[in-house]
Amino acid sequence: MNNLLTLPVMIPLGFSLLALLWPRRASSIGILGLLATLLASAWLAWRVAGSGPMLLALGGWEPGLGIALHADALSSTLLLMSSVVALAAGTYSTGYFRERSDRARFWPLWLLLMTALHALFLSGDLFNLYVTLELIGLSAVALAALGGKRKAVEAALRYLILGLLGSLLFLAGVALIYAGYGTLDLMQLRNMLAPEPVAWIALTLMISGLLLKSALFPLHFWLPPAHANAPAPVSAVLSALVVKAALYLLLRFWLDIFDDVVTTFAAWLLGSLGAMAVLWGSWKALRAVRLKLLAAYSTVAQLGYLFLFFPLLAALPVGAARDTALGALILMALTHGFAKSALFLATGVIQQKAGHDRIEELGGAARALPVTVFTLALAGVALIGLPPSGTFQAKWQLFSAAIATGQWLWIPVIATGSLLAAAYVFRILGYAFASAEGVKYRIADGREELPALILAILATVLLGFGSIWVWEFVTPGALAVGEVP
Amino acid sequence: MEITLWHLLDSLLAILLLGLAWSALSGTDLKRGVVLFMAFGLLLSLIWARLRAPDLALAEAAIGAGLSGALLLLALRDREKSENKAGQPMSLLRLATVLLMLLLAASFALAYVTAVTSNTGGRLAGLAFGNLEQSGVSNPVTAVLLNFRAYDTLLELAVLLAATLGILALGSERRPFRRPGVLLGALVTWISPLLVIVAGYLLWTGAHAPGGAFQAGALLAAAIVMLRLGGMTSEQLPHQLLQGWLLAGGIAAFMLAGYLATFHDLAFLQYPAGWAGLLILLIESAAMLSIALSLGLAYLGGSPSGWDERSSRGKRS
Amino acid sequence: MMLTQLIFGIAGGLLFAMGLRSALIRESLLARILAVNVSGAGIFLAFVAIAYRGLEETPDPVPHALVLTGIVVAVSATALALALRRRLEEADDE
Amino acid sequence: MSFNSWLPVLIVMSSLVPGLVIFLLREENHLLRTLLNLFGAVIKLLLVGVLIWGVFHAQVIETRWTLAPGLDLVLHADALSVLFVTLSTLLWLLTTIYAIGYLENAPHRSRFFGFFSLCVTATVGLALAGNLFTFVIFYEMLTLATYPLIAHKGSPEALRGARIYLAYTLSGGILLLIGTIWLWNIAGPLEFAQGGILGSIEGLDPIVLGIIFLLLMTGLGVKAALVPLHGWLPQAMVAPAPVSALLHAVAVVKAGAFGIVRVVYDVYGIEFAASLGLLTPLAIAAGITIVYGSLKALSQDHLKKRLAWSTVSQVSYIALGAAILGPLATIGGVVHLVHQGLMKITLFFAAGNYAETLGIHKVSEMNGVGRQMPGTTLAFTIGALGMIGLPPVAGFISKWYLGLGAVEAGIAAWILPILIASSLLNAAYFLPILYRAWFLRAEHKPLVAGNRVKTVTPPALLWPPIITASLALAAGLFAAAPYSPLEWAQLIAEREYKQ
Repeated sequence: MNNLLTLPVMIPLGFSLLALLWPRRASSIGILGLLATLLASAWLAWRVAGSGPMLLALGGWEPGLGIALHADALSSTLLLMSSVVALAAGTYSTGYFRERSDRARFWPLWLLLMTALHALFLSGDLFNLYVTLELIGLSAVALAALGGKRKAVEAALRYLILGLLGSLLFLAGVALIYAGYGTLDLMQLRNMLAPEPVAWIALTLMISGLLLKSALFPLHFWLPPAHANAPAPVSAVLSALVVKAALYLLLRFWLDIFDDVVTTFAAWLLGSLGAMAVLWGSWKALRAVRLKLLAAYSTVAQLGYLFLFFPLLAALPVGAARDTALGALILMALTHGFAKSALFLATGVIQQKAGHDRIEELGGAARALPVTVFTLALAGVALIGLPPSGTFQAKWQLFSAAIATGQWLWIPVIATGSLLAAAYVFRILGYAFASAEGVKYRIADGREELPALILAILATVLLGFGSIWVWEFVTPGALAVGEVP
Repeated sequence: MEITLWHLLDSLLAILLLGLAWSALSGTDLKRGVVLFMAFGLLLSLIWARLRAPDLALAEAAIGAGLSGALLLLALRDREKSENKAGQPMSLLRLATVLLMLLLAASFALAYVTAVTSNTGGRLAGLAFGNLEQSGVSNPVTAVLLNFRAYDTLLELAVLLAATLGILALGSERRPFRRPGVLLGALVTWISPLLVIVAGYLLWTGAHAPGGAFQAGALLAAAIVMLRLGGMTSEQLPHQLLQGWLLAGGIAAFMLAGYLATFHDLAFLQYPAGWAGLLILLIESAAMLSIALSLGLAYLGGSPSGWDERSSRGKRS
Repeated sequence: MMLTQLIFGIAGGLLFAMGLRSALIRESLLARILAVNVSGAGIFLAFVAIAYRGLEETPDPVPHALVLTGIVVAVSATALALALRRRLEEADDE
Repeated sequence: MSFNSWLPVLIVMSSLVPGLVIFLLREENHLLRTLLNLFGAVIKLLLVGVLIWGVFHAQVIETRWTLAPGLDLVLHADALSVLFVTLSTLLWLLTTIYAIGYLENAPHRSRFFGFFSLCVTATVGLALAGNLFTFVIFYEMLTLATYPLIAHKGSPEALRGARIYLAYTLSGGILLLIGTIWLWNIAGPLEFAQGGILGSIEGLDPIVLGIIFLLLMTGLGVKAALVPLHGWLPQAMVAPAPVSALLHAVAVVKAGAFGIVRVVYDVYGIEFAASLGLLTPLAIAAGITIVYGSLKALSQDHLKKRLAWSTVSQVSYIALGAAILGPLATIGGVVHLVHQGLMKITLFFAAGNYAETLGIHKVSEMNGVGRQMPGTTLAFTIGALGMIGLPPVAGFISKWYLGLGAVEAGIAAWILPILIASSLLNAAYFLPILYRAWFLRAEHKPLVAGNRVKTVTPPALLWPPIITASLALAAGLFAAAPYSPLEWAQLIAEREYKQ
């Protein structure tokens, strides 16, 4: 019996109830819950690495009638990442939210968001996925609106409405699938789906819903305001995890469930949109006035890179080369997750200590907040894709795949994107290193600065020198829903 | 297949529904839009009944039309700057959006028709009815909701909780209504207990007949709405700590029941043989209260007085 | 296959698209929230139409359950959206 | 794992670890920082000694760590890497001493020395790189570690210079990256091997190889300051003297030149590259750079600027050596890697001393400095003569072998004129300085020296240039001795031309 599969979902849910019931202990309950979640996720990943994908038929009903939970290399990897990021950002939040009542508001929602993300990563049922998407959407919106600043609330409301539209598009696809194939279970569908109108239209609806949620250019317009106005720890998770959740589903559908349905043309479409996202996002990030806005736009760009993989994966024959590219895609997603959350947390520190996050007025930051500026630099290295960082190995494979498949078109895009990234990262550092007298910074304490630093180190050192582990762990059974004994 | 009177009625209902929706959405007068939307909801619940979905008819009437309507009407009090602008783009663009809309609808319809015509089997119905005995209840919908797909329902309660917490986090409740006239006052005092009784009945009957936690919870929430209209202040709600427990109750019951099974070396949410009926009733009762309170607080529009003191009060409690 | 299924299914598709359009083009937030609800109702209608199996046979309960879940999710989202909107207007006054 | 498989890592770590620790030190923690610096430098020197011994006895000294499917991080010691590692380690020790003296109670010293150590770490890393992938990694790290050093002063022009440097090197880095990946894609793991690896691989399209060669050379040429990719070098002059010294002698410029040597000899293989007709363009580019750099140097009055332009010219001797087929030219180019380093670092140390002691920045102010600062000026003189190529200073050896190589390769017709012309130009821009320094008497001295009556150079600043100068002299005088740079260069050359 694989009830272990329920823990990464149910632990945060249970602790969110506890945090709701004991608001005065919310922070300690929350941290405890996230630690437990991390342990559970690690255990799950360990089991998957050891004995392959896992399956749990909830309620003991055969999948189809009941709902099944799946864990394979891809889902457990993302599970692990989200647990780590959530723990780090959560720890930071205890310093970010000074008011006890703010923490009491924050923690239950935060844990609900984790519940939602993990439920999505593990779910094996189309309609259940819709519910998890809605849970992600609502808890994320509620978190983004915390603090109740007008801009934040406005962004959150638009974010909510667009999120709902995305979910509805997804749900429409689900309805069509159920009408045509009479089941909602991914495992069964994967063997039933055929390239025919019903599947095409249903997939198109679901994919467009997910694209809206993963903010692929030109559907990105909602992301910068929402991510730039939310409280720092929330922005971190929005950028690092929430968009990744939609992307995860995209991958799962594209490469696994709907493998026979998708077309090369569609892959090229996604790739081109990704290319535009890289250029546009990087450019806007370079022009950004505020640090948080820069970070948000760089997310738009970084997501673009991930979509560049789709046409490449479509062109590569199934085999070692394709697995390598897939591993690179996942490695890039992981590195970006860690680096971007580190960037947002560091931004939060600067914003609170300097009282603003206007890039051109960061003078003296390097002297006042050396650790945080160092974190910015490390995260920046990972975002640019310079060694040592997981992104470097990932981009290497991206270039290589583009060359191998003769899709030269992407090479200048990646190169330009990287140079623009370098430009905006060193723009920050340039101002931060500039010596400015009379600038006042408040002292930051460890629980504010360290989480970001740790995340940045994970992105650069761990994933930079340990990148092979990602390939070894992920690629063999990356997409193995339904290949469970 | 022959065209029967039913089909004419169906087409009539469908056209009526579309008309209502269109006029609810296209007008710039929001009050009118909201009222039309409530009418739309009622018509929809009629259609649910026609399509032999009585559980949905109840839920739609209580939640879809009733509570959403109440919330929307209340929301009309908050003026929007953007409202006064006629929210329509210039005609050419407008035409384009209409065409796109039709294209979307057409492609959906195309897929739908092919799907329904090609797949005339019972889909999951057979499985569901086949396992109804083991499910512990005789109302198939309840069986799906609380047994076959209980996990959906669990997460759905989490969605409701997330929304409620979000609302509570946004600020304090709306100002309560001033005491109404005698007539409404009397009405409230008569109706709300009635709603409570009906809710209890719906919950109980949900096991074998249409009804269940959601409909019942919605009715309880309706009772709160009535009382609120009758000038109830949030002091008259249960104590804040009790509110917390009520909100958490539904999910908590679900999780406990779910893990209870795992001790018997069963799968999560797999009810031990013979316990299903009882467990489902317990879960539903807790869920009903959670739903009722959540929706009630949503109607209050914010955290009730004293909600935040929970976190800053001294060691006691 | 029966005509009723088609009638309501197609109507559902129309509602879905109609709501989507208004949600995207309307300025007023309240109108957009209404539109989202209408759009959702359209999909629910399609679901229930799928479940319908004629006057004699009891319909497929699974879509009914899904729609019931969907209705609750929809009302939660609506409530949150309205609360945000209210908060927004208050912030305006500030 | 045996000691030999740890040795390269240890050599890299010996500067990395102190660097990271130094970052954490508080500003006023002067003593501990100095100790860490020197400790790291000395340890590295000792380890390099072991390395030399090992390589001389043809042991396999290699560390390997897989990063991705088909991508290994390889640190490997061969004759060429040993030559460069030794040079950078030795000069790092001296530069560290010099910097400690130079930055007496200047702000941000922890930051400076931290990045300084990282800079050397990257240099040593790319010296020991066992394949092109590893080389690229450290090449990029070098860019990152140098940027803060150039920007160190935080003044607008410092930031500007750093920004320009970054723009050039990162763009070059991308081209290098693309070229490397492309080559990796068609030729598999690009492990450096004497005599090259591409020659033995069947079915490679010569056109593609040509394009890739162009990409690689552009990428490397930026750091090696090949005209027209040299634009950043004069801008980077704003950096503190020790940084300029390191930049010009070992770290950045030399890394580019070293990369060119690696690609030509150990990836393409000189004979194969020649057969593809890739060498002549490279030789032309190098030739142009040599002359152009010298010409620009002539017109500079700012001392460090003049030295910078002379670097542009001098470093291209290395590229030239790599571009001429034949062992003699190889020897000339490779040995110049060391000689130019020794001589140029001497010159920059001296320039720094003039600025520090007498506040002299311009050539026109240097009248009579010989009498005021005899030690420094003596060192400067040796370095300058070496640059011109006068025997017995090391520079002469390089130019001599390059000339012989040109004759051997039968392209003396246009190479020799270049060498002669540049030597004359070198003389033209160095001799006047020496003349002013020694034979003119310093007018308006008080103005220059400020109110300081007696001007002394602290030993930490005085001895490094003297040591490097004498090394440059020794390298020339005892060129035939065992373990001398020339010896190594010959060892390398005969290994490169095995087949």
